[in-house]
Amino acid sequence: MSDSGFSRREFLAGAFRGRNLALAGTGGAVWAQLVEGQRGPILRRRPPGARAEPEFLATCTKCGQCVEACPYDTLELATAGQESLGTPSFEPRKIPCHMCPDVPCVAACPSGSLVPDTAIEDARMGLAVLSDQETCLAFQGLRCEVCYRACPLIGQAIQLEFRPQERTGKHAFFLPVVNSNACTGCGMCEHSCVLEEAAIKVLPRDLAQGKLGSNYRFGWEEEPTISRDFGPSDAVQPEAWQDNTSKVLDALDELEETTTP
Amino acid sequence: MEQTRRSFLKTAVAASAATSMGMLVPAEAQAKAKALEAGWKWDKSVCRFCGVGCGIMMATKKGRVVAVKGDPESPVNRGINCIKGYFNAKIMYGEDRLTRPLLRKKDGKYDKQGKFTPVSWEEAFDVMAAKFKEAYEESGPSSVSIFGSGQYTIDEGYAAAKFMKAGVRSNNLDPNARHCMASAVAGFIQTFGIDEPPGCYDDIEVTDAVVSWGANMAECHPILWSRVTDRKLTHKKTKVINLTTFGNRSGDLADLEIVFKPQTDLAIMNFIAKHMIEKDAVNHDFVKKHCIFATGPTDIGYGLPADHPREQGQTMRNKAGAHWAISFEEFKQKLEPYTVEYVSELSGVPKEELLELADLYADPERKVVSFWTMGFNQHSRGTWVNEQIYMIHLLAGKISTPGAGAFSLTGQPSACGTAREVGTFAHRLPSDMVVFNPGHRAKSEKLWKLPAGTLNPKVGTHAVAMMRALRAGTVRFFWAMVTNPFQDFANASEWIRAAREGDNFIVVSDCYPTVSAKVADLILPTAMIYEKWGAYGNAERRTQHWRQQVKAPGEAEGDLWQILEFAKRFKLKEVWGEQPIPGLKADGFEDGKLPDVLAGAKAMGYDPEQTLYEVLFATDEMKKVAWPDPIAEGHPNDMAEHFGFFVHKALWEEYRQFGLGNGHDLADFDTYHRVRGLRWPVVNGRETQWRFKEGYDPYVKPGEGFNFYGKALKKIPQGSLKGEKIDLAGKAKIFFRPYAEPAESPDAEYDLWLCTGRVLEHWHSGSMTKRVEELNRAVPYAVCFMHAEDAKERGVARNEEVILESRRGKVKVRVETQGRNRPPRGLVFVPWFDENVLINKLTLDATCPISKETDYKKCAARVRKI
Amino acid sequence: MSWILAHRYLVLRRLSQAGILLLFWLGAHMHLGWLTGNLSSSRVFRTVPLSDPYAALQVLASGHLISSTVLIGAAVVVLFYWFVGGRSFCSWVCPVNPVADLGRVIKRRFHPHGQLAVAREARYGFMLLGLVLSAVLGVAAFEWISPVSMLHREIIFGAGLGLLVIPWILALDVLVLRHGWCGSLCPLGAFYALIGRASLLRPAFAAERCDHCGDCVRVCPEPQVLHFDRIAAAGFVGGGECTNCARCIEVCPQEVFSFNVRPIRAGDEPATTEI
Amino acid sequence: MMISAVLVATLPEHVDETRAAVAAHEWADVHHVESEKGRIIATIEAATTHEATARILELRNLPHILLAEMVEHFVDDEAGK
Repeated sequence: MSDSGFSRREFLAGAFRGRNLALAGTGGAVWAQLVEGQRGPILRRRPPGARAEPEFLATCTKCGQCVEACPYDTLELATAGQESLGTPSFEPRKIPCHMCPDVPCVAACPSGSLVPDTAIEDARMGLAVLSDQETCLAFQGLRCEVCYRACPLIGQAIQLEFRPQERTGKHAFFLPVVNSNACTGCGMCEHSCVLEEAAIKVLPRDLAQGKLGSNYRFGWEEEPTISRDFGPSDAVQPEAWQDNTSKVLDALDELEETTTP
Repeated sequence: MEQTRRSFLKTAVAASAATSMGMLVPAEAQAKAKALEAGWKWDKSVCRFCGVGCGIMMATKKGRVVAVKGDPESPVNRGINCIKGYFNAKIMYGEDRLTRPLLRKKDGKYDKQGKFTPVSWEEAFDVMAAKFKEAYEESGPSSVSIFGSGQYTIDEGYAAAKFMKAGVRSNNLDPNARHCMASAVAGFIQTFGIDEPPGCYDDIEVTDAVVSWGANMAECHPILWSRVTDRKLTHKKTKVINLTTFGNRSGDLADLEIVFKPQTDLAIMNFIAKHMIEKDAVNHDFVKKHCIFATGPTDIGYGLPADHPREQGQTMRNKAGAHWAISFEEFKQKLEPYTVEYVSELSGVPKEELLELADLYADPERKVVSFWTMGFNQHSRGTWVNEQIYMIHLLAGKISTPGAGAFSLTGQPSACGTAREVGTFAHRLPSDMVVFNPGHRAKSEKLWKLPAGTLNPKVGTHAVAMMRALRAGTVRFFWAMVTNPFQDFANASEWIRAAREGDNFIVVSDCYPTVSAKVADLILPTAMIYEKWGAYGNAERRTQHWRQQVKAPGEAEGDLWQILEFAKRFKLKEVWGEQPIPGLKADGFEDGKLPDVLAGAKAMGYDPEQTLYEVLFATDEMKKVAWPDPIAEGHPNDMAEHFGFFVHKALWEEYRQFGLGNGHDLADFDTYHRVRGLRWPVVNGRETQWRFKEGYDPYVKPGEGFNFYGKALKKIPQGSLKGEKIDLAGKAKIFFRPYAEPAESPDAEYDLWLCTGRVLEHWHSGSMTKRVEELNRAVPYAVCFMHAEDAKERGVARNEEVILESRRGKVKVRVETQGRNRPPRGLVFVPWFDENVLINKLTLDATCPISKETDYKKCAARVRKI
Repeated sequence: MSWILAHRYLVLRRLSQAGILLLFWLGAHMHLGWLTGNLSSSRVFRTVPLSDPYAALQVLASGHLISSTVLIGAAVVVLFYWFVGGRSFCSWVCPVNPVADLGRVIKRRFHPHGQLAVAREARYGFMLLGLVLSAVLGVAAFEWISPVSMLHREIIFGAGLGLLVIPWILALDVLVLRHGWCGSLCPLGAFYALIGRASLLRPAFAAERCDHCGDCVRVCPEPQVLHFDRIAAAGFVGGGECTNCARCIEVCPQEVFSFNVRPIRAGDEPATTEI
Repeated sequence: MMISAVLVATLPEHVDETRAAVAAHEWADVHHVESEKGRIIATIEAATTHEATARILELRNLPHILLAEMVEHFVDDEAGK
């Protein structure tokens, strides 16, 4: 509409000229490669209220306002050389999330990548996992449990399990146990672990968490812990049996060798 | 087949045990062991921290501690540790270890307003002795003081006591155990006539119920709590009840957590006693044979200065400890008001919880152990509340018996061993003796080879009095050792000001720059536990010795070295002449004066020109205790090298003479280096698990059943203070003590209770544990635990920095509404380890008038939004 | 002094670039609330949202909903640049601009040879490609590799490896590509160029004073916008690629150029020229 | 089954009677005796550590015993099966 340096026709014609096509193709491929390389393994502990990783990655504008809002300097933007460049995350061993009640980082997020009005207790930044019992002092019978006492949701997110200590015959184990329903992944536990390398670590939830099959319920629980019903679609449909003789025969054939005397 | 295998195994295990005990040493096995720990030398030692007294094994290599492990042979901990124990190896290696004496100087000379300047020990002692003598010559022995510690090794505490009491004839020596155990001591002495618990840790493994009063054992006595936990897990009958003024981690295990309003423990215990009497759960046979009833005056004050408004009308301030015998009927009558309704309302504890608690004690089928620490001891009625717990146990006859007892836990590693047994208190001499008892003085003078009349009969300044005297200018020389008084004392700003602005000289011996070091005029760099030989006594009367493992860094020297070297600067003629003691009144003494004993000294062969070092510490007899000694097994001994004889052993052998035959019998020096500690009295080499009980205590004769043979305060008036004195040898006292208002309560202006205490991760004022990076990271700063509703009401959020203030001072602190402690509405809890949140600026210096122990658990404060 | 007068726009541009960076930096480190965030998204005085409109488009293209804050922020930015000239961003705000300018200085001095040339129009292709790739990859494709935001972030949130963008762009501009990153590749510049085609603030051109010395064309980073016939006819430098850098204003001895607001009344609008 | 080796200490003059007193328990065996130092190494059989601890406590309460402490502890999964 305005006085431009070139015409639309010229632009379109130019765009499809072979050389430009090749350029676009190569550029596009390199570009896509660069982006994919960025994505890397998802090993980052995201700020509170972060959406599911793919959505988070897509919507985060990398503006750093959450970083600026954090009073403890917990959050950092990924710099070059780290995966998912520019996105915020934190390393609990350096600075954990202090679980501010007003969650300033979420309030600062313009893009909604951190779901607005997330209550800090509902945040799921990751999941603490006691990953190494062989070095965990509590599992050796020492009275440590520093992670338990450091936990802002003590007694909920980390509980203690008492067990008699057979070796000494008069002491007890005080074993920290993480409850994934309550753990926010703030990383206070990982931060406070007194070992040289923490035995309890916050992992991204999708890596750390199991999922109960939809075909089973815990009989003693009134409210099922699984998210989805075991629907008919999960099972083999009756139609599948209508003409399955060949499958049965195939299965029998496979037993040929085993059953040869 | 199986039998063969079994006997083979037994032989093997026994052989291995014998090897490790040094009984049979097959060369092959020895070689293997050596290869395994190439260059490492393991030796038994003791954990530096709390009063539990866990054994550790320490490995050294090339003069450095390279590893620590829990001592698997220690009966206390069997190889495990808590997280502080785990870091014993690291506490010595902080970057800011003090390695040279530092003196405040201006223009090359000492100046109170000067800057800390490194000086030689020579110069440090020159200035120190000059300042000491300046005060001493002008105002006498009452103007100098040493503030010691329950973290002194036993020989350090003993040497300090001997230097002060026998040497410079001042009783102004008091340990920080005054802030920790004094109420327990007073409770023991008043009830049993002898200090320290009748039972031992082995009670835990055989009891049916553990009741914890004002003790957060889960954090503050972690290894013992581990034993309590095991008992509860493996003996289903076991009940655990946690009584506290705020929910804490000990509640995790408890069947019942009773949160009561501060100070109302006094009433709760009276209710229990009343309930037991009503249910006829009193063990009448036991009580009749072994107990009498007693009570004392009620208006005894709060240990505040006489002009304090709270002290007005408190007519019995000066006779707080006096008491008289009463009848059972009278006792019963005094308990009348403590009905469940009244106590429930007063304490805020539901009736059913009170009844459950009382029934536990009343159940004749149930053995009960009660544990307590600072919640009882740091209490403006600390002595009373200690006596009340014995009241309950004595009424039920549940005491001094395996699995049943009342057990006072100690905070510090040697509150028992050093402060109490050695007698580093202002009124004590070794082995439960006291300075105002002529017989005790005579015995001590004999053992110490002093001319008669040397020892000062006037009780010295207890801890709080020492600070007040510093403020008043009557104490002008103050030497703090192995403690951090200017962070520890309640109402801290007042004493910091007194130290910095008064005409006085403050010496602080420490290993790291602490708040107290900063306040001092002279800082002496001090060797730490594993850099010297020593011994600690834990809460169950277990005495444990260790060898020096490594050398102290730079010019740092142990406290014992410092005392002995300082003693070289005093000649007999300077201290054993006539000395003014304002206020002294005692039989055989001219009022206000200590006699000249130089003539007596001459008669004993002393020369007035001799130094206190020669007379007290390097006597001919002591010098005979030779170094090297086979017991050292190749371990260094800097003290012995320096002084030319085995100082520690010589002091130990002298010290233990005090206790022999006195119910405080200790074994000889070498024995302790062969065993994992022994619980005194050690008679014929055998330790004592349960005192006062026939079959366990060698002092109880067959047929007696029990004998509460403590000798102190066993002649008391009957009916009233003016009544006729009766002798109650062998008996324990069941005291009636009423409820009394706290010294300060929340009001409209300061609307919260402030309670202080500890966390598992840090020890004492944090001077050592804050230097361990891992522990510091785990708990980097103190927070103010408060109820979420209280925070909301004040418009503050979790993690928000607020001003916490009392009438005495304020600190900036972060609010925590979640986490390990759960205060009820109206109470805040702040741990005191953090020098940057110097919470003792807020606390009130009210004390138990009997024990003089400060109440750190209750004062009024408020939270202000910034 | 005279140098400053002669380069007054250059000085102002550098001040603007540095000032904006400084405000962001103060926001991030001193918690000064004038400008918080970065060029991708930010807030002015903690209230008015600003967002990179091209980034917002990419998010949309990637198939994700975008928050109203970002949409409003993007609209504010579009509106702003519609007024002050789309690529004003490039010469007054973008942190890559000083790097590109440095590249030009180096090139002028050393005349390196053997440069590849890519049509200046290629950037439009990349702009489209960015949107297509966003759709394909499911993330804002340019934002993941953008040297502009990377450099900006690194300066504000702590310098790391991202500062390597500077030598990379210098190397690209000086040794490889004739018109450099800004002149032929940057999709963000292309996007702003689209806005610029309709923007109001532009260098006005007084054809009657022009003596055709060609100084302006020599200093102009996008000389194609100075096509004499077209700007003479319009009375304005109308091309979207013009960055409002004002080099032409400063350099012209005849004072042919000056900033002015382009008339937008329907009748006054210069006819779109098709050449 | 567990086998614990226990160091029993007594005064030298009581070694013999202590030895007999320890050996009188069917779950205890005496293996080594150092008469001049009054030290005895015995083994204790027990099903659980708690039982072992209780038995040690029992030994400790015998007359003349100064010390009874576990120094080695062996858990045998094979025996007793």
